[in-house]
Amino acid sequence: MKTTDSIQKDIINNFKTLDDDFEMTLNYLIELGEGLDEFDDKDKLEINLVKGCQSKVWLNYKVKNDKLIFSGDSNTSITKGLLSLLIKVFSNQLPEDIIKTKLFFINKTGLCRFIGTQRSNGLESMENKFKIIALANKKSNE
Amino acid sequence: MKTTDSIQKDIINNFKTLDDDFEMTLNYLIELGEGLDEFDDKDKLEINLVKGCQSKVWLNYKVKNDKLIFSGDSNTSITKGLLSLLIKVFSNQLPEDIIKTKLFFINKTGLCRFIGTQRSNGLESMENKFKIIALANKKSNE
Amino acid sequence: MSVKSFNLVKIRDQFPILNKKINNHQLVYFDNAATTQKPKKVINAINEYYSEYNANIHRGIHTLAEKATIEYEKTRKSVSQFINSKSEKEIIFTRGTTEGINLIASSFVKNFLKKEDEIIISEMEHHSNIVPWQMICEENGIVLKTINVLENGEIDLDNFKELINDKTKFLSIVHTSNTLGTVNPIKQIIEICKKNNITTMVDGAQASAHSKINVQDLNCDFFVLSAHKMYGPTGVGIVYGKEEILEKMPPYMGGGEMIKEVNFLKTTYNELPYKFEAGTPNIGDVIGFNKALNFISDIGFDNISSYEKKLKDYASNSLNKIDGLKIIGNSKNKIGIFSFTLKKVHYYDLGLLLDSKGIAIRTGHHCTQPLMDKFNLEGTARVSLAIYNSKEEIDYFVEKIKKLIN
Amino acid sequence: MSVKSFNLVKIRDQFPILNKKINNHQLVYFDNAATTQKPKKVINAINEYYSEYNANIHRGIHTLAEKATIEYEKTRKSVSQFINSKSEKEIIFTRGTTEGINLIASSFVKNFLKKEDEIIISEMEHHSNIVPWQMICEENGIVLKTINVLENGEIDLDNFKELINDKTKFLSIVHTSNTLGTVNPIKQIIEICKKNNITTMVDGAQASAHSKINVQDLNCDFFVLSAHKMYGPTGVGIVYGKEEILEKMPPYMGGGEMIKEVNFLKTTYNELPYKFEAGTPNIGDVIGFNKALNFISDIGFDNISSYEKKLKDYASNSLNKIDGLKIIGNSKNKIGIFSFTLKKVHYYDLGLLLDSKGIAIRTGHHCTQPLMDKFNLEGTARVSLAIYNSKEEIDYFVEKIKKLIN
Ligand SMILES: Cc1ncc(COP(=O)(O)O)c(C=O)c1O
Ligand SMILES: Cc1ncc(COP(=O)(O)O)c(C=O)c1O
Repeated sequence: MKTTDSIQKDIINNFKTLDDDFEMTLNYLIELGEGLDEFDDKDKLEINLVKGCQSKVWLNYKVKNDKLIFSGDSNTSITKGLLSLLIKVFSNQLPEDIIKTKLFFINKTGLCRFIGTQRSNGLESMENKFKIIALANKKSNE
Repeated sequence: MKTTDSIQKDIINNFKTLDDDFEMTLNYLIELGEGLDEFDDKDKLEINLVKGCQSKVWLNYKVKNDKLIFSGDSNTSITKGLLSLLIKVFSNQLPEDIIKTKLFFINKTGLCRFIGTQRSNGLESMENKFKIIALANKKSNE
Repeated sequence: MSVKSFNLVKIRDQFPILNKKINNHQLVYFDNAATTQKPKKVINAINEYYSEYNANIHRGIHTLAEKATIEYEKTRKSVSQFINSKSEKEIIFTRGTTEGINLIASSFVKNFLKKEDEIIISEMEHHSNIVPWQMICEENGIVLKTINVLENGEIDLDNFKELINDKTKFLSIVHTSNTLGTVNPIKQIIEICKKNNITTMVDGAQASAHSKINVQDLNCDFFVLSAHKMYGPTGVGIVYGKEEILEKMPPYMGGGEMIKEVNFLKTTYNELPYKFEAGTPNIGDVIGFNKALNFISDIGFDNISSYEKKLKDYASNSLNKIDGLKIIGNSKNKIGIFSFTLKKVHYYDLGLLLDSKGIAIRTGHHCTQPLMDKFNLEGTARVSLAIYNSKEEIDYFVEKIKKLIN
Repeated sequence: MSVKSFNLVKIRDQFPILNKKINNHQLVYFDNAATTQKPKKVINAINEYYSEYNANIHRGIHTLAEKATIEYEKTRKSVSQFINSKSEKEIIFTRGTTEGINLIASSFVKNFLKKEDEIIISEMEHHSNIVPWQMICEENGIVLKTINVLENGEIDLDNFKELINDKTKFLSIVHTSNTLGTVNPIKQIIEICKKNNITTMVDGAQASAHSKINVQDLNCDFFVLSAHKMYGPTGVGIVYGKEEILEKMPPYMGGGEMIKEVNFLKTTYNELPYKFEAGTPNIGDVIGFNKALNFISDIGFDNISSYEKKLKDYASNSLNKIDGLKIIGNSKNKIGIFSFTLKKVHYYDLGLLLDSKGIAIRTGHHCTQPLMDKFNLEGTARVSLAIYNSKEEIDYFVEKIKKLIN
């Protein structure tokens, strides 16, 4: 299994081909979002919700061989694309690896543009949600 | 005796020769102030005082053949010059003529510059003082 | 029609930003309700102030201070003429509409209303015309009531009349809604208030650039506006208040400028309007604002109303033809502000996708959350037009939306 | 000395106004305590904002709004670094020092002090640091006390200590006096306050352009300043407050921006610093202010202090040689602000006469009437220096005064 850092590096490389073009980046994000596994509407619960400024994100998970498998959805296509990238980074990783991970791909892909400035920083809330889930599933004796 | 209007016109003509030169105007004003008759320090009473923004003006008067003869002083030389012009216009006039007079020479001599903007409008207070004195000395049966 | 002629090309030429490319497309700026763009003469006036006669005002006697004071006060005079106030003393400079409303809440309502008195606002208010009243009401035991908004986005006048009772002392209402575009029947509302001895405040933030405001004719007690929504700079607003009311109000803030004499035993306050202008004001932008008023007056409200109405009707027709597009706010009397939802596309996606084509619209709740709640929405996309917008821009916008949903 | 070099010609070149002729003479601008002049980069930044990316901030998602928000928030970051605050959340934008003091009076003092508590200020305060306290004290039965100023223009520290008692809860003091030039021993004063559980506010209006401010080192609870006295635009100021104190303070104004959710039943407020920034801020000028901070940082406070000290000493020597000239304020620790009287010439005449030679000084009470009363004066003439002033200008000024009195 790849580390979260190497997955991030892959993402950065993929985005390089977009040449910082705003429109292509958007369309690519939307495609990525469409590639996410179907999210069950009955899991769209308050406890799974992350509220951004203008969009909603639901995040759910299951545990498999001590690793966390995330699934998610959003009511906006672009945020869903962003979410899919976070799921790509964090899914199938051990809780302790998730907690340790520093997200660096956002700043290196021009994606900060879609996360918005300080005010609408839904990304931080999303990242926190992943890490809180990881914390809750960390082996307690560690 | 000249009318207040014709005195004002004389003043305007005198100032024309200064060509709107700031410094010459200032010096001329100061000279004019110096030409005022000595004002008795014991007449520097609260009731004779007009308070401007940064300067003080005292105004006194006597009545002679129904006409008002003004005398005045200021703690600043430039305001004293302005005062001397007002005295020139209003002195030796009948109260009713003073009340009727509209001051137009100020705007036509560039002197507004020395009276200051809205805030420090000491001129209005000075003019009012002259007119209040005139009102108080108007024949009551008129 | 006015004798002045209307020339869109000449108007657009005055706005440097309209030549900008955004994401490789010509900018189409449809976010005018948030803030309008600025004509060159406004930008130049600010530039000139700082390059040629910057100085602190009102107390200085040197030439720069004199010039700056004169120019600053000229704006006050222009505003007074622009909204037809009786006197320049009735014009107070603020940072914007929001500060203006807070000034009135804090200096008028707090001092002249008492416990259990009632204030009326409407469901369509901007947060800036809600929260100050909530704060002052909570602090002083005053009751806040809200007029219903009808399904078509108009104010419910019957409901308004029902709300009035002996305790109603103050009404604050938006002239033109920033979300719905609705132009409220302000004059009628104020007349009803006057009959019931209710003091009135009009939030003119969205109205002042689009129609002639005449405060004496409206007979409102207070009127507030923001320069930045009128082709002027950010950081400047106006409170208009009737002189006799402003006279009896205590100052809002304390500081330089607003005093006559300061003494540790007894401080006396300055006369109007300075009593309400504590501290060094935003001199440069106030001076710039004068040019924005000139810009509007040069075109003339006859021309503005007639052109903007045509543009609004055109946009309305075009939008209504789009499949699955629903306009929120269909008052007969409205300006070119269109909040809408699309069946297939979330407003947030729409905003970003249009941005990639150079089109700037606003998305979200537009600072009117209670109104969104009313219509059971989390937000909308909003197109808001101004004098420099064109039919071609609307066509381009509609074309892009159609592509997106197909 | 700093590694950065100091070049007066290059500095002066950045200020377009310094080339102006005033009444046929080269402008000599000695009214810097009222407001400083602005370097080209500040003027250009404002121009660029309005010409290239003007938009309302924080809620827009289109490119212009994004760019404007980023630039606006960059200024907050720069201010935070400039005064060394722990966090950017501690930086609140206001219109200026005056609004900042009113914010603190209204949001902190009003809510956390109670009847009979005491506030200490000093006799050398600017009206903006007197009147807000008078107003809040009168409204809430709080007692206002004032520290004596000594004959040489220094604060009377013994008197200060005597004023402190169990009821003393708040102190507000000027860092550097706008009339006397005195730099107060702020750190020492705050230390004494901390020992007595007194919350502290520093009026940094005159200090911030002339010496490095380090709020963590000072350990003050609040610090306020104005951009326009720091080579920045008018209409912008800062309140610094310790995060834990700002957190517990209620909002100052209500409106857009400062809310999280608005509801007619319950409105929740936004987090810091937005809780205190209601309504559309002065976006253009906040962005311009960043360049003023850059301007100062590029020169560096080492260079500034050392050059300004030389200039001040030179001016002090020159002035002291003038017959009948008396300087008010002779603290050992002072900056280049000289209030003075002349035996033979009234300050008002002096101001106008110097203006006729192109020299801009300020005359009057400088918004410190209680201080004037203390020294039995109605006003003074005041020369206040900034980084772009020169010895040659001082020579010219002294020459003109000498001519006048002879
Ligand atoms: C109707 C209305 N009222 C008030 C405001 C607040 O104006 P400002 O942010 O300029 O203070 C706005 C601005 O969005 C508005 O549209
Ligand atoms: C010491 C001091 N405090 C406060 C102020 C008020 O600042 P502003 O007018 O920018 O609000 C000034 C400005 O003159 C000042 O010098």
